[in-house]
Amino acid sequence: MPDTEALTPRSLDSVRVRSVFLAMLKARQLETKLASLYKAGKIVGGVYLGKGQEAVSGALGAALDPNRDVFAPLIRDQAGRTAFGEPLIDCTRTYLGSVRGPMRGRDGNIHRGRPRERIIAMISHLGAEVSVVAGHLIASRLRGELEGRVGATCVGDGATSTGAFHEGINLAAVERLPLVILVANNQFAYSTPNTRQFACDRLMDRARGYGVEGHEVDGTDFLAAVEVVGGAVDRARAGHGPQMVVANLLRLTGHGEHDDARYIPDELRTGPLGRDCVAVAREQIVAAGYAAAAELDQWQADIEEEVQQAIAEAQRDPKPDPWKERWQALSDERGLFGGRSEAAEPTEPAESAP
Amino acid sequence: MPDTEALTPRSLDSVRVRSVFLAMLKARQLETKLASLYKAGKIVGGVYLGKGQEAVSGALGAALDPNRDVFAPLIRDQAGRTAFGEPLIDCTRTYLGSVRGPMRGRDGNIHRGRPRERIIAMISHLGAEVSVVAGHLIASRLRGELEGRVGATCVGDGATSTGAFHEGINLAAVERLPLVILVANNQFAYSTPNTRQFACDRLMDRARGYGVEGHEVDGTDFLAAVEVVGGAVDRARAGHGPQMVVANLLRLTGHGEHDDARYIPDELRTGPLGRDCVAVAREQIVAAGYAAAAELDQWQADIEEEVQQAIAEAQRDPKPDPWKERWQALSDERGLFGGRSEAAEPTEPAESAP
Amino acid sequence: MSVNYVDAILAAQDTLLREDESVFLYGQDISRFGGAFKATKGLADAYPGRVLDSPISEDAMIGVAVGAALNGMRPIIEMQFADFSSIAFNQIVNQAATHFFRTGVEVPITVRLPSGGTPGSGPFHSQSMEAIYSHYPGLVVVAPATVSDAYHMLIQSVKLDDPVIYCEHKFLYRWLKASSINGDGLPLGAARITRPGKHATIVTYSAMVHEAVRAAEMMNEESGWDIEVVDLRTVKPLDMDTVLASVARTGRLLALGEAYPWGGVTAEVVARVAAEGFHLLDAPPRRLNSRDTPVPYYPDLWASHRPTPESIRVAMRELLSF
Amino acid sequence: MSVNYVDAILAAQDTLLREDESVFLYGQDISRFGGAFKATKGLADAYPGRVLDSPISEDAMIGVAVGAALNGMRPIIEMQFADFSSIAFNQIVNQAATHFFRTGVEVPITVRLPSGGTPGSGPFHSQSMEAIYSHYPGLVVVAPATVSDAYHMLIQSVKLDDPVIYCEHKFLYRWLKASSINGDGLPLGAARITRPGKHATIVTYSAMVHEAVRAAEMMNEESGWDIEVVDLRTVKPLDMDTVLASVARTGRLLALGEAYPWGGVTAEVVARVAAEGFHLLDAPPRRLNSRDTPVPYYPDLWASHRPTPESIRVAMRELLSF
Ligand SMILES: Cc1ncc(C[n+]2csc(CCOP(=O)(O)OP(=O)(O)O)c2C)c(N)n1
Ligand SMILES: Cc1ncc(C[n+]2csc(CCOP(=O)(O)OP(=O)(O)O)c2C)c(N)n1
Ligand SMILES: [Mg+2]
Ligand SMILES: [Mg+2]
Repeated sequence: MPDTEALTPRSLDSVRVRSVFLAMLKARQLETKLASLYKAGKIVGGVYLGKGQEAVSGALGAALDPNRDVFAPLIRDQAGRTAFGEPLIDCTRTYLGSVRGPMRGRDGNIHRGRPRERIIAMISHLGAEVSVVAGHLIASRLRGELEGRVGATCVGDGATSTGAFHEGINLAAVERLPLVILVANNQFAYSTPNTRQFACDRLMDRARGYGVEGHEVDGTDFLAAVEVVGGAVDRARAGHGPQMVVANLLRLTGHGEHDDARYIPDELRTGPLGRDCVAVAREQIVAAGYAAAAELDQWQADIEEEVQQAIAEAQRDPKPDPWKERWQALSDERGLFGGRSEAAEPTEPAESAP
Repeated sequence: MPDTEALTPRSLDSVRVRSVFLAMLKARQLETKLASLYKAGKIVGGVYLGKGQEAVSGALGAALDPNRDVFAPLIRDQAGRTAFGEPLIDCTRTYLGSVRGPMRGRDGNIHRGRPRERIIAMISHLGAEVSVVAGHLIASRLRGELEGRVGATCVGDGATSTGAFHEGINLAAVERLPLVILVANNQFAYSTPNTRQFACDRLMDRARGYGVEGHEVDGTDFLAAVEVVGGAVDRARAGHGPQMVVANLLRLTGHGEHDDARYIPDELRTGPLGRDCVAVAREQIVAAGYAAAAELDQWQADIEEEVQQAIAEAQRDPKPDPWKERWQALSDERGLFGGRSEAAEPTEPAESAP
Repeated sequence: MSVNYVDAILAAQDTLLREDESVFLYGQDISRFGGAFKATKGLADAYPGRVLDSPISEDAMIGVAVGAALNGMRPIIEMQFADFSSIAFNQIVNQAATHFFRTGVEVPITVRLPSGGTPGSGPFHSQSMEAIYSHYPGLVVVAPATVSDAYHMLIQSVKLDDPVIYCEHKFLYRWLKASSINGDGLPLGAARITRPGKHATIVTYSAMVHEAVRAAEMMNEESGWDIEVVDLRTVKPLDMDTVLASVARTGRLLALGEAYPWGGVTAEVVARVAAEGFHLLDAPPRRLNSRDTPVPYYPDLWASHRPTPESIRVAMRELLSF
Repeated sequence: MSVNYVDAILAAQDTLLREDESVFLYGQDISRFGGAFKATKGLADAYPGRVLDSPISEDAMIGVAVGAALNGMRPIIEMQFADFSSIAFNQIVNQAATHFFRTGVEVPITVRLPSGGTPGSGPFHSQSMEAIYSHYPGLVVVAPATVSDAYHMLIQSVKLDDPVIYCEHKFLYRWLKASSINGDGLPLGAARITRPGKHATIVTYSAMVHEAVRAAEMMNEESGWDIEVVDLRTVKPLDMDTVLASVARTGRLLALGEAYPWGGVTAEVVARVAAEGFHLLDAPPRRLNSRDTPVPYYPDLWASHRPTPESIRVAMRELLSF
């Protein structure tokens, strides 16, 4: 099995290209606001952005089918989440602690999901979602429903050093699952550069060792990202087993917004990996005629509105009240005690995704 | 870095060849007796043999320098231990629970070592020793004593699926440590065949993904084993970073002596992997003139004696007495409580290795 | 015909697989081989494709279970030994246990832990990890002591919508036999009075129930003491009603367990009785656990590392003489 | 000039690196970056080659520490957050903790766990794991509550020949300041009476010492109660002499902790006082822990998930009214 299975070159579907870019714009806009809210002290804990990684993340989210695929986004996947269909307000509600958000103030920032709608709610421990997505797919297979479905998750360069990543991808390969793992190699794990994280020439070299197909892409090159990531999803869906996509790029902000990322050398920032994929995308889209510049400007304006509304609404939302909270980690305590405890879950129902 | 860096072909050193074979014979003989003792109910818990794996294991132990290298043998490394210098009686004492053994009855069978003499005492959890050996080497480097030293450990095909293995080898690669990892691919992990353990064509393909040099060898071919394993140790010692050696072979017995290994198909047993490396070695040695058949017969007789003595002595040894045991998991409780507890460790000192 | 403890576990899994299509089994060597202890023997043939061998990847095994549970299944994971669940610790306590609280979505997985010591099993094949998992919110932890409980509690565990850590005792696997599997209708979470008595209460669980009963019988024969033995069955959550009612009758408590002495079930039981039933106690409550060292290999050491009928009687005599 | 809690940790590591060549530091982002909390700031430059960045491999990080310790070193491992030590759980409890008992050879490693909650840190960056590690034989577990203890206990931990789990509280890092680092000569394993009193004893540790003192001061002002606060400092082994002496004076005990309620330090303290000091108690001993759920993200939820001066006062009033 070749590492660099050439993806059938094809002219990219215009709907796909546009939908990826739309998600990227929304993510960028939303995250810019989140950063401001953090600086203004309106968000506590931390804010983690995907700035610079929108192209590959969005390309993945857009290639998935929200009606049947399962997706475990990670730290820097606002674009992928949006493309997959997570409403923006899930993000703002989670950051701001609204009881109407999917996490109801119990968990925050990027630790959100809608498991019933097949968006896995990540835990912090890196690498841990790979096997969860594998299990989700195994369940579909056991029911005879796997055909045509795909699971996807994202990790960073740093997360490839975790045992969880290794166990998960190896297991997925053994089971030959339609799992796409997008490795966003942004050159750093927090402050730690690739040189202190792994010693192989290219992370893509791992693919052969797992017996999965591997693909490498310049994550700053929008059209390439859409093509390569989309192609990997197609191959997984077509039954070629797990796909590992390594995207080379740079995080264009700190690890979190508390971090000035001074450890990233200027040469990198000003080099090819430092290109802003959103700017590149805009140029490529206009140049290739997927959309006119004026249309994109209009998108930008519409998004501004949408983002503003997602923030305003989440800010107005009720926040959790410790006195009303059901302090209960088990769902089934009723069953367990034959009715001794009777509280129902949740107190204030989260709104469901459209 | 090429995966299959060709090892400089050389005529094998006769002293090395003979020492490997001697260790193999001792291991085979000792383990045969252990199996009998187990069947006779004289050993409780379990007996785990290296039958069929003696060539690669012995080749590794003999290539290491017991005066400076560190070795973490695993389940099936009686030959490697013996070649490295672990006295046979450490084995019998540990299996029989003698207080004079290095584990003093506190741990058993293959869970033994002499950490002060750089034989790591494995825990059961597979993969866990890789990083321990790495840490040992890092300590030598910190003191400026790493030059010329090597660390080595063994794992099975099954252990390559552990997160611990992955984290350990990756870290060793990042630190470019002189670590040799011998993967004895005996086709099964307990009853689980390779097909349910990994999906790559060859485990050796992992080496490139870690950025380490990889070598593959037919573990039933004695001379090849001595050459390839010895060559990997030489390359590690010479500063070429971690070396991963994958040896293909078959376990010629059960997982433990309780296991009849019926799950191993006859084709495998009677095929090339089913060859007995001890028989192959004998033929090769005689054919190449490293030793005459009569001399080897004499070795066999001498070993019989030595093994018998190691068993007899361990059987005569005092066994642990719960009433005399120091039930204390901390070494330093005295320091911690300013002298409140005063027991010294150990009650009955283990004899030290020659 | 008799049925032993491990047969009951096998039978429960058979029942579950037969009656519920969402049940499947995942673990090392559990398929054709039938598992290290034969607790899944024959199931791979009876339920093709639903009993899967995993790689040696405990962390991923629990990840798989969680993912499958989120997709409508009720997986049972066999750890080859409880001790190896240390590798899956993160997925159990952080992924599975927190999920319902965080998202409102249940994770109905059952993790079978072959627990406890046997002669010669040594430091890494003998551990009792119930205290570790009980500490974490979001897990139910059970530890059946009888053949029938082994059966019913496994079925109940799998039916529960929360993650359950099912601690099965290896020493009981073949040693403990019953003429048949009976039900007494007790739900998970309810303790049982295994041996009624009036002079003192031993609260315990799993294999130690049998050592406690043996000690109680001996003390009855030797000196007429009548000791009540309470089998907790579920260690998290604890059935304090039954425990307190027993202590109310006897006035004396020994909390007994095979796990390490610091913290754990005996500490929780004594602390809760002291707090909630202080006035019921006629004597200081006592605890008896294993020694505070790893579990030793050599059978004589092992046997006196854990509580024995003898050490239980010593503790009880001191308790009764107060 | 004042020195805060995290400065003290930095200073202790500086002292250790300066005075002992066998000390080195290993952890994620601890080298030039100085660590997520800046607890190693400047050390990489001051001690070239002795402060090493690790990959994101907690299991291997502890393996490295054990291997290095077996080869004569005294490594200090920084976990980025205590919560991530769940990945290293196996290496800590099975490799490091068992080694001395099994082989007679010491493993002098120190694992620094940035522990406890802060507003907005959520379920996976807030955990208190002292109960988990204390359960296992072979580990020493400490949890300093003061700036000076943070300094001295880290130095003592690294000097100890056994593996030490050093739980440092993130909330105290910059919030807790002292004018300078003082020593009171207390060894590891000894508790301290932080606030002498006569009506009741609060036994606690780490950040909760400060909440207990605050509650005690309030109760003194409000109604003249004089509450003694005992800071355990070391949670395994426990200094029961100091605890029992305090309970002997006051007759009343509240065990207080920020960790999850099932098992843990408060259970062990109450169980041991009930067993060893039953006659000293004038009222049922009480416990106050966090709620039995994961630690929530939203600051208001977080604040009432852990004990507060208010909830401590409620518990104390009930204790005193008995
Ligand atoms: C197991 C584990 N260890 C440590 C951390 C703390 N941590 C959070 S993000 C991060 C860096 C992640 O780097 P990478 O995987 O490259 O992703 P990136 O942040 O660059 O997108 C670290 C160390 C964690 N979340 N999980
Ligand atoms: C982490 C872990 N999980 C499970 C086990 C139980 N176990 C002991 S040996 C073994 C099979 C090992 O297979 P392999 O690594 O191929 O070595 P081999 O026995 O074939 O030499 C298993 C599953 C273990 N020791 N450690
Ligand atoms: Mg990164
Ligand atoms: Mg094998």
